Amino acid sequence: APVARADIIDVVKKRGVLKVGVKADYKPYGFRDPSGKIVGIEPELAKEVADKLGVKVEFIPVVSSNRMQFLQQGKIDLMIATMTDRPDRRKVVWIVTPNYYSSGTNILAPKKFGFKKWEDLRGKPVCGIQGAFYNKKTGKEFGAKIVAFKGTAEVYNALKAGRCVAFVYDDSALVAQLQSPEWKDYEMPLPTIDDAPWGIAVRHGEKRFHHFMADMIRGWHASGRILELEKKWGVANTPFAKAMHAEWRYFETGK
Amino acid sequence: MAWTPDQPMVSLKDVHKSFGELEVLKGITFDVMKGEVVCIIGPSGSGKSTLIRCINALNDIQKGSITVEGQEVNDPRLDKLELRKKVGMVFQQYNLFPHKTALENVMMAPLIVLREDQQEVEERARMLIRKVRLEGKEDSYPGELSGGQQQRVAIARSLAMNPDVMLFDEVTAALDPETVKEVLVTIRELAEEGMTCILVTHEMGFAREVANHIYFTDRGVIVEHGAPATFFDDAKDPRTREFLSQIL
Amino acid sequence: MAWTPDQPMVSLKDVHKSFGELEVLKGITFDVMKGEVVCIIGPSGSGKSTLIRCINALNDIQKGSITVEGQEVNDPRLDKLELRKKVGMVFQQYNLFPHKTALENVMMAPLIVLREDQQEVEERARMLIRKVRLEGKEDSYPGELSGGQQQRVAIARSLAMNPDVMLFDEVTAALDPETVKEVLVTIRELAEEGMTCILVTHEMGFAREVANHIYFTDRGVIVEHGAPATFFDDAKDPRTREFLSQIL
Amino acid sequence: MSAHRPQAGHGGGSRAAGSPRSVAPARAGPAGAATHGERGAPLAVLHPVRMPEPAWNEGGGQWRLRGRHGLWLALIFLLSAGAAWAQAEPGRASVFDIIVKWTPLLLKGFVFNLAISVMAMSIGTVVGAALGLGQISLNPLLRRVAYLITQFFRNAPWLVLLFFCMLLLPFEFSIGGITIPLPDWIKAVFGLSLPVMANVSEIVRGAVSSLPSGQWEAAESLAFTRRQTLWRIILPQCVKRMLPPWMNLYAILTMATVLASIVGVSEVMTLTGEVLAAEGGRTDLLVPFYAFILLWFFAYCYPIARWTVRLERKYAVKI
Amino acid sequence: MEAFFEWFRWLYDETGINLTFVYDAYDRERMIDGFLMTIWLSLVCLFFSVIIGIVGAWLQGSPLKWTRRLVNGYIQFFRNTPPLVQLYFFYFAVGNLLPKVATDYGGEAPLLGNFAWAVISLSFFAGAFNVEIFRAGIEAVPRSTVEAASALGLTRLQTYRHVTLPLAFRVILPALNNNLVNLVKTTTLAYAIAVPEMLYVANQIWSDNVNVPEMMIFLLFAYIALVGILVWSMNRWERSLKIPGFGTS
Ligand SMILES: Nc1ncnc2c1ncn2[C@@H]1O[C@H](COP(=O)(O)OP(=O)(O)OP(=O)(O)O)[C@@H](O)[C@H]1O
Ligand SMILES: Nc1ncnc2c1ncn2[C@@H]1O[C@H](COP(=O)(O)OP(=O)(O)OP(=O)(O)O)[C@@H](O)[C@H]1O
Ligand SMILES: [Mg+2]
Ligand SMILES: [Mg+2]
Repeated sequence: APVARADIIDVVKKRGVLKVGVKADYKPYGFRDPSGKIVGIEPELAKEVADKLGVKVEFIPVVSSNRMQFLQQGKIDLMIATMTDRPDRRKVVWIVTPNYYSSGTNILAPKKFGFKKWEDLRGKPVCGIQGAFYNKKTGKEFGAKIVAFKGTAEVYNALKAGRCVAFVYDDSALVAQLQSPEWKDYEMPLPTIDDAPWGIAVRHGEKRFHHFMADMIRGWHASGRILELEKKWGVANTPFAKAMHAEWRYFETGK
Repeated sequence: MAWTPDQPMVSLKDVHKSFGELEVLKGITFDVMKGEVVCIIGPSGSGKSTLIRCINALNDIQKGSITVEGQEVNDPRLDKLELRKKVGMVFQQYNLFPHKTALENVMMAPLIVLREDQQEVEERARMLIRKVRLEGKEDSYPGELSGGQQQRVAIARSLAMNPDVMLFDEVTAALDPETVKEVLVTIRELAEEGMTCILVTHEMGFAREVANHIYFTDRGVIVEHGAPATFFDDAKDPRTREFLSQIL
Repeated sequence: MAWTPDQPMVSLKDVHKSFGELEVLKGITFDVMKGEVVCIIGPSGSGKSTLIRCINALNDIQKGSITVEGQEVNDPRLDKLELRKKVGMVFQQYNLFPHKTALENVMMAPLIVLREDQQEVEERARMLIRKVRLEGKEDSYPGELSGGQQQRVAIARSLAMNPDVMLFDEVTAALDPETVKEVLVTIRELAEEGMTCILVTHEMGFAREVANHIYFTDRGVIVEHGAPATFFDDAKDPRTREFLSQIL
Repeated sequence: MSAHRPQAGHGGGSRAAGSPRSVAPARAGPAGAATHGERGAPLAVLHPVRMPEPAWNEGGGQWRLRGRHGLWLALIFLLSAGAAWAQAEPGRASVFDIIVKWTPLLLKGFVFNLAISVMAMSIGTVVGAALGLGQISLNPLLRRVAYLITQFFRNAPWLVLLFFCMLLLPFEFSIGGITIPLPDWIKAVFGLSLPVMANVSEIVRGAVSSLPSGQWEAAESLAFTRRQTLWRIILPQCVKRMLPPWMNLYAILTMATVLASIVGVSEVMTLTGEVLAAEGGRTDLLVPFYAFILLWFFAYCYPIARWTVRLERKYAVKI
Repeated sequence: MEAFFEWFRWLYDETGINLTFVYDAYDRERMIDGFLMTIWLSLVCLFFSVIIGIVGAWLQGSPLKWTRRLVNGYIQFFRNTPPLVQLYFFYFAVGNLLPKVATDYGGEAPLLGNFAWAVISLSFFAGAFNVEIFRAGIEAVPRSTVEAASALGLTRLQTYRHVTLPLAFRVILPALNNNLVNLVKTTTLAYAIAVPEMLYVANQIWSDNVNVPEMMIFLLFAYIALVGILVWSMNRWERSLKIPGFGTS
């Protein structure tokens, strides 16, 4: 049974520090600069939360396999770590609605293969990132042989070397990658699937903080902060962000 | 029942000892008086080493009694440490402590076990090293000494505890004839000073030279015994005669 | 220049051998005729083992000549395998192959080196094992045999190659008197059958019993030699006399 | 009287002295002993070797260290960096520049690896030594328990143990009202010290049982108590024997600290992955970066290995 | 069978203990494949690492200076760098330098795949230790026994094959045993280059299902079982090679 504990907002304010779990290997959403600092879209969002609470922010780097544990344990107070909002995850942590971002799944593949539909991947080696949820779907439904590595650097290397025919990943990251001249012979040919929202998560039972975060997110959408950040970090504005901005601006201001 | 010097120093009565199924000693009885030198000879595997180790309680026995200065060795209540202060043992393989110099090897037991005074112990140790004619080797490590020299350090190490009885187990095996001679001289000097010695040996010449009394064991029993002269030249038992006839 | 039986079987002329700086053999000369049994005695480190190993080309020499059946051993063009088929060697530590049974030890060289027929080899091996009086031990591993038994297996193993000369290096050290006797009997039988034998030993009694001729070496030279009777009772050289006097 | 002592006595003496145990007396079985004339005889086979300790998670091999193997590695690094540089398209930062840019951060991570290794080694050694002494205790229950613990942690993969500590330990705990945080890297230290503990335990047990039993018997017959024998006779001799395998274990542990990357500790491998991501997944960077990391580990572990061999040689002569 | 699987689904619903790889057919298949992959990878690496050990020890006794140096360099490199980084280095660096071959799906891929590279680098890694072990074993065979063989006229190779190696093998079995156990434990690293062995599969499953503790416990027991089997069979082998009356106990 969950032990009754002090409200997290009080704890954070008393402590003076908000501990946020963010990615450190997911450019441009969360990554390191040469000084070792974690920067990117999500750290900026986290910073705003801390500012609003009037405390300092501390970034804890997380990876897919440990981010929910950290939150459960209380090692982090808040998680903004490119996590897709899925029902089974909602059993473990509280995911704040509205969602703050969204991304679909697509592949990066050499143009020469001319992939047209997901089924074209059947029986072929497809690179992925270890722990990504769409690996299972790509393997199970489309019959691809998933070859998953730890980080994107390894995957890009393997893809270029020809060790796999495609890289299945978040479309937003792939779009960014395709802008580099290094990838001019590659394309993102398939229809994006699983356009699934990303969720910011708080610990189970933190009602007040959950409400607080929901307000924050609504504010970001209404003010167009997300779109701004995308531009700042070199990402084309995503349809989700645009739609949310339109919706919430109307809701808040009636325009 | 206090022990008096006219009683046997070491006394064995009907000693039986088995290793699992194998009965190695099958009723050994003999007495050793103070100042006597006794040699035990016999074919390999006849239980000589086992016998000598029982006297020191390194092995326990199943039946019979062994007393040293009237004290029962096989008594479970016996303080083994007390016994071992009275009985010194020298092993065939020397078993010196390789991380200590010759002098330290000799000093160690009196210092640690008897907690005697450092100065006194060192004095006595140097005296003992002179006694076994190893002057100048005090600071050598065992690895730097020849076999005969190591053997003599081992003897000095046992003597440092001022034992009443010394046990020697094939101390001259693996030594060449000249080194055997050196060790022999050392043991003979001990005997002359009145030390009680029990020796196991394969060297008949050695036994003849040094012993007051010789016991011949075979398959766990004493087959024959006697003073060296009668034993070597006038053995009665056919097994003993056969054994002796083999000696070249 | 073919070798004839009236020439020496083994002949050493002014043999010099050094290990680096250390000159171990300083001009050794002697001949051994077919069927002769020769013993080499002397203090430890005097170069006996080295000498015998040179005859088998296990060590090379720096100067002088060694011939076996008229063939120069120290010739770099010599086929060592051919030489070793003619010369058998038995080591002090037996050096049996512990992972093979007694019979397999004896059969190994003929099978692998001479590639003889399995059946024939086995027959001869069993015959040899009988010859060294080890019937019934064919399937025992060396670890299950006593020292004397192991030593006899080692002798049989060498004999299996039908050598013309047998070299024995301190084969009785570390054996007890009875076992020494057994090995002695075996060697004596070999000698009676006309085998040429060269033995290194520490056991004077053994040398006296078995040898036709005895050489005493000290510090790399032959100090004295002669037939056993004259050698033991009438040695001229003071060093020899002193060495013999140490024997108990 | 014994005028010829040194000359003649030497050969036989030093032979026996040099390897007092080289010929282990093998005892014949009961059947052999019963018959007259049959007996165990010394078997001149197989020296008691000091094994290059079994594996990469314990023990010290004694290889001959010659040449400058490190130079080869540096060469590999330079070549790979050079090749990557040659391939690089104009207008992009050169590989060297990128590596230089990130070196301070990576070095911080590497120092972190070393810190983890030192702490895990300290904890593992202290607990492992106690466990090892438990394994040679006279109390059968204690011996059994110590043995089981040792075997369990020796046979479980390091990575799995690491994960276990990450999951089972809380992120903070309180003693008497004071809350002590337990950051990830501390958990990694605990996770790594478990296998270290098991291996140290084995090193202790192995060293003690590698001493000839004659040492115990000699001390016993001089009336030493068991405690005195252990602390004054046995352990002093063992320390020298244990040092090389212990140092080897340390080198292995240092190399194992990269496993912490898998559980998300910000050590050098994790940082390398993050750096590569920050550089936008440039494929030509992978090889130079990993060669660079290899070089660092080599530079740290190789001197330890050399030193281990030197100690091993030194003590091999003494004992 | 189905009822058995369903029980685990029920277990999850009731207690939260989520052993998907029992009741979920897809996960089950993956897990079985991963288990078999671990075994296969271990066996192949065991084989090659022992071969490398034997050959390396033989080469180290070579009279040629450069052969010995090469072997030594090899040993030093593999002993003093982390195996995880080695794997990366081999797979991404050396692997991409190899010539490319056409694949059956129409592309071109480097000659050797991830499994092959896992085998190569893990075998060389464990092999570096095995060389040491074999050399010590060979040195343990006394020169006198080797001399006895040459006095009987055996050539160098015959002596190595019939005397030295069989004897050395018996001495080193405990050490070798230990090394091979470690090799099996180290195959977990192959996950880093996407060889679908047990840890890789477990990692996928716990990412998909958020059941890390269950998977970790399962992994622990699976490895202890595998290692147990290896230790057991090596011990049996050791016993069968035991020479009567020889050895310490
Ligand atoms: N610890 C033991 N366990 C089992 N059997 C043993 C043990 N110690 C000795 N034996 C057996 O007891 C018998 C007597 O051994 P012991 O060492 O006393 O003989 P020994 O007369 O000293 O022979 P040697 O002259 O060869 O030293 C032998 O058969 C031996 O195998
Ligand atoms: N391989 C070697 N390298 C260097 N010196 C050696 C070697 N073999 C023997 N010696 C030295 O050569 C001398 C003669 O040795 P050798 O073994 O021939 O003596 P030995 O007469 O057989 O003595 P023992 O009776 O002790 O067997 C000794 O001083 C020995 O130290
Ligand atoms: Mg004995
Ligand atoms: Mg010799």
